[in-house]
Amino acid sequence: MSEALLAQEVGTAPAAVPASGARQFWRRLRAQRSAVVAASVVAFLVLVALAAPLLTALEGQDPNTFHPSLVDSAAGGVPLGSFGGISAEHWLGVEPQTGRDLFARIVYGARVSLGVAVFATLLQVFLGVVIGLAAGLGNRAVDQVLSRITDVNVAMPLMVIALALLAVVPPEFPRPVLIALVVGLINWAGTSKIVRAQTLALKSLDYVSAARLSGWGKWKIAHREMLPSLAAPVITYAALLVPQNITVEAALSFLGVGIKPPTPSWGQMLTDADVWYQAAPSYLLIPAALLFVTVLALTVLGEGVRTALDPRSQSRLGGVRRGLLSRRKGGAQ
Amino acid sequence: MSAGFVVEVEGLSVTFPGAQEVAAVRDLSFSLPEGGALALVGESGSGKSATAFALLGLHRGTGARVEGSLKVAGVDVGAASEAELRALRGAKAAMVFQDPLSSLDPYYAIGDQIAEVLRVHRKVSRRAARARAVEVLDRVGIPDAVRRSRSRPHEFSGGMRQRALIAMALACEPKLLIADEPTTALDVTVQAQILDLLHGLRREEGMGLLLVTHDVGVAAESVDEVLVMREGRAVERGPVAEVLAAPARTYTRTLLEAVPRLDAPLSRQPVAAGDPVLEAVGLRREFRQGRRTVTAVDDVSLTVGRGETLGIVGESGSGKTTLGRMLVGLLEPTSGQLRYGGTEKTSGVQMVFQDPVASLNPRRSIGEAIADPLRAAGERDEKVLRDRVRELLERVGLDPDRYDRYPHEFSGGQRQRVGIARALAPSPKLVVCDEPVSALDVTTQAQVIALLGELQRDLGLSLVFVAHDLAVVRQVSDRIAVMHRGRIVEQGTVAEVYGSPTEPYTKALLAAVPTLDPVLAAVRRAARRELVAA
Amino acid sequence: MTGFLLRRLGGAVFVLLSLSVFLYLVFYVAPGNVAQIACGPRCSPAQVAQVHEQLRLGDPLWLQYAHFVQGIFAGRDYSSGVGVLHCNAPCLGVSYQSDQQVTQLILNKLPVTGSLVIGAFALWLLLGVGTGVLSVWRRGRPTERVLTWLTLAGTATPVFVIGLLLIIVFCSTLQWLPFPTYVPFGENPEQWAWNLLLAWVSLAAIESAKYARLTRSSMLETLAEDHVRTFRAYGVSERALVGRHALRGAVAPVIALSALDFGSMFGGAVLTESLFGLPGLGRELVEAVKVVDLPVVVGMVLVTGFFVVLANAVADLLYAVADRRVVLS
Amino acid sequence: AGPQGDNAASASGAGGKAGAPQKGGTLQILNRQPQTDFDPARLYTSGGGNVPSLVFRTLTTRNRENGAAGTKVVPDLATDLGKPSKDATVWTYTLKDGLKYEDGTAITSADIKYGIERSFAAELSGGAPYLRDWLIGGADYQGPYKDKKGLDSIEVPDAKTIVFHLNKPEGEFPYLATQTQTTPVPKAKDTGAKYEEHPVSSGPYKVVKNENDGEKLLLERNPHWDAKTDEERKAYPDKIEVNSGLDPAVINQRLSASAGTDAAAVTTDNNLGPAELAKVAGDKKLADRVGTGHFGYTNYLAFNPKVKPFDDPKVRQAIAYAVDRSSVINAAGGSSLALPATTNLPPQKSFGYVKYDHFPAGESGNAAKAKELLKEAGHEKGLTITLTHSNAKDRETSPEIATALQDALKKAGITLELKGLEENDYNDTIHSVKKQPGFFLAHWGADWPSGGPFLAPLFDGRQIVKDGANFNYAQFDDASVNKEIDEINKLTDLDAAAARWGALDKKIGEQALTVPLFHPVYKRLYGKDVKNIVISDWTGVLDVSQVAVK
Ligand SMILES: Nc1ncnc2c1ncn2[C@@H]1O[C@H](COP(=O)(O)OP(=O)(O)OP(=O)(O)O)[C@@H](O)[C@H]1O
Ligand SMILES: Nc1ncnc2c1ncn2[C@@H]1O[C@H](COP(=O)(O)OP(=O)(O)OP(=O)(O)O)[C@@H](O)[C@H]1O
Ligand SMILES: [Mg+2]
Ligand SMILES: [Mg+2]
Repeated sequence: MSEALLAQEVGTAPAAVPASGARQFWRRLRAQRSAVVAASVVAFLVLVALAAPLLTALEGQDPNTFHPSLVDSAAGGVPLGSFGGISAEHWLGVEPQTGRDLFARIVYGARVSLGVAVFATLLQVFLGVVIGLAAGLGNRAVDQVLSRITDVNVAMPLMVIALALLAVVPPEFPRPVLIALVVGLINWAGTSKIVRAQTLALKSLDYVSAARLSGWGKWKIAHREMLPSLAAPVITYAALLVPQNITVEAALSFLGVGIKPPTPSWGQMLTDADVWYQAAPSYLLIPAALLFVTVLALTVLGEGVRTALDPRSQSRLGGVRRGLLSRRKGGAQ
Repeated sequence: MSAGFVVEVEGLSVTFPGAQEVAAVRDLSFSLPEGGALALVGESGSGKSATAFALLGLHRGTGARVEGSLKVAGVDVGAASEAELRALRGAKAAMVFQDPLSSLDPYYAIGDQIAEVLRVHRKVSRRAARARAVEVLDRVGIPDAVRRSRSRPHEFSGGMRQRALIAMALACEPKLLIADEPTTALDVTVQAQILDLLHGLRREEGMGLLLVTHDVGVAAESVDEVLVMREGRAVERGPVAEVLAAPARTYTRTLLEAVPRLDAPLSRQPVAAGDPVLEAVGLRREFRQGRRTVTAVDDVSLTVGRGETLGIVGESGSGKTTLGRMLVGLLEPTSGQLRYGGTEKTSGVQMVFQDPVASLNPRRSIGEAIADPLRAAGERDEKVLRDRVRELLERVGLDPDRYDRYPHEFSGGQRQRVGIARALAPSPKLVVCDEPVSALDVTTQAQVIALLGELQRDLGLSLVFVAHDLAVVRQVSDRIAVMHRGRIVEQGTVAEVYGSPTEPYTKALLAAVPTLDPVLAAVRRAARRELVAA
Repeated sequence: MTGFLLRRLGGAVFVLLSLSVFLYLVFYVAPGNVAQIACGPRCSPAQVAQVHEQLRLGDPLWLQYAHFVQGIFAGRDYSSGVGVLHCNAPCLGVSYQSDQQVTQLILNKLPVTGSLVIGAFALWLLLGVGTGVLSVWRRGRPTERVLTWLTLAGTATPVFVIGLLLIIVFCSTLQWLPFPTYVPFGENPEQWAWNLLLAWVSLAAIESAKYARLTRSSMLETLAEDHVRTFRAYGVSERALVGRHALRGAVAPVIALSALDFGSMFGGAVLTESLFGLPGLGRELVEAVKVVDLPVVVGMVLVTGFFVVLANAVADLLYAVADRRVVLS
Repeated sequence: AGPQGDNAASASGAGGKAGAPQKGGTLQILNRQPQTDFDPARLYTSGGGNVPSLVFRTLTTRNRENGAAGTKVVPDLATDLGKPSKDATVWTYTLKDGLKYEDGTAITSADIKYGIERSFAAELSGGAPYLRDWLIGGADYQGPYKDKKGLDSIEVPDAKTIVFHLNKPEGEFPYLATQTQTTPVPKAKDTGAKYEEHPVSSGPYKVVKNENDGEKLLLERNPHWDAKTDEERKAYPDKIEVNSGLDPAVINQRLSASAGTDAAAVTTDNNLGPAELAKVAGDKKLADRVGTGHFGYTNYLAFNPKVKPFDDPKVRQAIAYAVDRSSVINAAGGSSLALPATTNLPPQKSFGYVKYDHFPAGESGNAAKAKELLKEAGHEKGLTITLTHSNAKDRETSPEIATALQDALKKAGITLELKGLEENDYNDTIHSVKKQPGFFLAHWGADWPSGGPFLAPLFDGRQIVKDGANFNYAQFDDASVNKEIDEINKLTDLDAAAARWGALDKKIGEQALTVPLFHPVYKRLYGKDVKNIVISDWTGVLDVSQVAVK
């Protein structure tokens, strides 16, 4: 039952999702200015992450070189100079204590943070979809077993399991991949609940019945008839998961099991920076602001995708904007 | 304009903005005298609802552009302030919506909902408002109104919900009642009851009635005047008897001709049934609902011969769909046997679904949908597939070049044709059509029925035709089975069942069918009252 | 109803057993010499062996697990040195590290975590749903935009950053609030609330955004539904539509999500608990994982898991009460 | 210890609010770690940490004075530092008169013997290994619960006398007698594992409340404690409240705000971090409330020469030359929180510190010299090695230090790969002879301020533990070094011993078995009403038995 409610969270009633070709989708997405801006920001961030070596080469710095001379050793290693040591060489200043270049660490950190969050999300979505579909399509026994497994998954405290698992796996295993794996493996229940509820709803739809009459097997039907309809709620939910996973990585860093130094990540930086809030505010503010922008962009984009996936949105979109205008004009009809 | 009118509309236009602007209503003018009754009729999409909404200013804030002058119960809707509009809505002009299922808030008791509306317009205590709610519920014929006013909508049947909505409309004693397709979602029997209720209310309370409907029969029963609309414009307007008896415009005539009638001459000769393609013996199906068990289909036995059409009629919830789905093997019977021309294996049967929107996957092209059964049968050659699908599309009267189009690019009737093409693709011996035309307007409905007849003749198909509309079933069937509460209560040839029904249930069904003749309608209404009284 | 409760109970037992088996397996392969940690860094091999034996770490995994299950139903005995101490059923074992009974440990920590979660929960529901309602009522206006930004800022900031900033501003700089320590409710309800306030606010700041968004979207969905149109057509004001009819539609999804969050917060508010000096379950749990204190970890995860399962069952019940159309299954 | 004025205090970085200390008030202690072990048998830290020493008196104790004077050992329950036999294998102590527990009963030497025996029980493990290693029969004794007979090597001829029989000469036994294991425990009151909930006090304060396994403690005056028998503990406050389990950043915020009861607050386990130091540096008022302490402690790079390429002294030397101590010190918190180290022994007189720098790397490393040595060792193309470190957030063996080293070694053509282990795994790995990596971050602190407990566990070949926790990471077994250790242990003249330890360290340093990195400096805030701050070089942290809040 709560599955159905979760499905409601991402706002889909399966029967009410008619007509939506890819072209329509793009048109509706483009019609929303906020979504376009958000998409550009996301694209920009991804680009920055991908071009990290290029950007740092442009700046002439790298993320791991220490500059002991740029910090005041006697004062705990606070960066010398104003605004955290911003200069022509160090565009965003340097890290306290080490004097490592902040800009370089930020752009490389984007790689890790976004990479981990996106990979973890993909894993969550993949597992959630497969398990949710299987539960929704399987017979009573399969559904029961999978639903209970989902409950177990929900009841697992992420931090505890992460701590335990991260200790078990040998340190040679690449940390970002491991974190993404752990987060992905422990946190798929939300997606699977949504998918299961959605699948159950879809299963009784006429077009699925029609496909059964045509002679296709269960999985073939799932693949052809259901997956496309599951995309809408799943994509919307995934947009919520990405920012959530970025903060999970930060929290793991806080507990000391995050990304391993010297690899920079935003979560790691935030963790290290929060005590520096008074002595070197820019050290905290820069990654915090970036994280905020990322989350904002992803949320707005997610909202945009959801709106664009909803065929009823066409009139609603036009409606809100024009409705506003007409109200200002004094409500003339 | 004189003061004797509740509605005066002059040059009304409603335009919906969007990628393509839709002019839903264009330059429409009409008026409704106090206590009068006017029907807006026309096919789907002709602008009836848009007009009705405009009367209460419901387009405001949605982006739709409304032009022209609108006066309702003395209020200039175009110029009125929000507060004035709110004072108009419900108090002076009330609206009854099409779908009683979704038009009430599922979370609150019916009585509270009515009381809430009342308290918006009148300064009365909560208790007084509740009392009034009970009063109006009683007025619209809800039995045991005191107790039922505490029920939530889901505890009401469709007909009762529609009555509750009408009760809400009555609460503030408005001058005008706008009913937007108040009966489309209901059975013939319930439909008749609601129409009778509206009729009675109008007479007794002296309200004006604006009835919006695509069913000319419904209009004939309930109003003094009709306004026929097409593509947002008025086509014809006049007293109901005149327009229906002697339509001045061709469009009106087409519309009338498409309405299936119980008294039309039978178009088909009963075919001699060949060997049975389907035999069902003692079918029974139960559903568990919590602790209760619902028997949806109970001990149904039937046979369908080659080339024959078996019509199944019955009111909503009588088990028609459940039976149909069992016949094609989509649903396991709880007990009973099914044989398909000698085998027990489901083979050579297909289904056409009731809802043309829900039966096609919005995300797959129609060509793909039709090709599915062929692919499943093992056909791999893309060219052969394409050719076969094109052939089928042509067969059902669709442009074969629209192979790669998506369902939303088709109208309801066209979609139903796609559904038929899909059912035909694997060359079935038997097709079960579950209310294939109930969602379509009369003109489209007539086309689809004609198509089915034609296909049956050409391909030697057997059909099971499920519907709640007796006139439609009569047109297409050789034999009729009447279902009631999961059982077949009467079975026989068309002539037997319609000519001399033996079961009282069948008789009640037949008496409830609306007629196009207002005079006859009055006679029937009286007859129905007697039936109820008896 | 009885059937529902029985089924839920069965489900809960399955979930909890699976969790404990899973933890036993993971910790079995976890590195770190439990006996050495328990004994101290400079214990001799002989002493470590003694401790090893005392903790019964030499037993095969299945036997250790069997003892654990036995403890839950029948209790267990263990040595305190001077004598034998009995750990009454339900006994979740005895901490390897501190010799404390896990059941007692949990009972000590539960009020703390409970105080944190319940207060934060109330606050984030209030904030989240309130913000959601406000942004729907003022939709399309600047208010909505400001609210959206504020709630997003909440989601985008890790809890340890928000928490520390709140402490610095309100306790250190302005000195409006005491530096948080845990004061039991029974001792001084007023101090209890003042001390927990910032922790509640930090959690609420982060959680409420989700609720604001969920409330908003459910309400918009409801507002687009036919029955709202009915009431609009009957002259009901926008405020009543939003506050009465649309909000009612948001209740169900909010309940469902609350259940998930409420339950998982019992073991998941690790960072908040450590930052605000709250000796709660989450913090203890993390400490226990770090020292491979399996009895404590299993016991606590079972308790937090129990709350998750319980919260979900309660949510389903509530939902059935809220929406009588629903049949419990 | 004699009285001391403010002048002496400020000289060694200690101090506190001006004015003579008065009795009364409540002292607040804000800590990170709860006092989970409050049982004298289970405590490790020398002198029983800080708070426990308010409750537990021991045979001897540390001199509660600022700086170097604080590294002296002085009598506590005993009348003197113990009378050694000629070869220092038998030590005899006599108890002072008038010693009582919190319930008024007299403290006897049998109670001290029982207290020591308890520490051998598996249920009460956790203490330091010396009693086990030094007392005759200690290695096999299983504690009084299993072995009712008791340990024969401790004799109590009468209620006031206790005699220890050692299996080898140990001139430093008076230091060992400072450990809480020599606290008297009345057998009748022993509740085994539960004793820590309410240990019986022999000191100036007794435990009134102990909540949540040592997280919240309330100590009040022990009326039966007689100040005349105790020259060390001042016991100014009437009550002491310990709040622990607090977040480190929050503790420092509280101490710097110093509002309300926090004005009378101190911390015994929470240092100022670099970020906080940066803030304090800009605030004169705050800076005045910082106590600075030096504890005998060294952070270093450890080699295991059994693992290639660290078997080659040239490689070890090259690394010693390449190390950039300034960036390591920055990573550790900057020059105010860490002093560069080139010796194993901490730079304190009591350890016998002798300055040496066998492989001078200068401030920021001598990459050229390192390259040269590598070339000689046959690694002219550079070298790739792995450094094992912990993932603890302690800025000691933590990733921050490792990355600083990584950056420095890069300049010398050494590619350093980092292998971070979770804390347990790390401890397990580096302390196991079988799993020990070739190159890792390590640290060592003195159990008492002398070279013995510092050098012996690390470099005494007989202390290599094959199947348990081993601290001789280099598995260094040199007959001459072993012999010298034995020789020094025989000395009962502690100053003479110190000089020999210093010389020994210098000699061992030549082997390049370690690369000393830094000695930590502890900076801690205290509340604005706190007076009489005493920080000895023995513990490096303010002594709670000395502070006053009135
Ligand atoms: N919100 C809207 N946005 C865009 N187009 C709309 C909207 N509502 C109605 N239309 C279009 O306006 C036209 C008239 O619609 P209207 O609902 O008035 O038809 P109708 O006559 O009531 O049909 P039906 O019998 O199907 O209810 C249709 O073409 C419809 O598609
Ligand atoms: N999946 C199901 N679970 C429980 N009850 C069901 C289910 N399907 C149908 N029913 C019940 O069985 C009865 C017959 O339903 P069915 O859909 O066959 O009626 P119908 O004659 O097709 O009605 P309509 O004209 O409204 O389509 C109804 O009371 C319905 O509530
Ligand atoms: Mg309409
Ligand atoms: Mg049906």
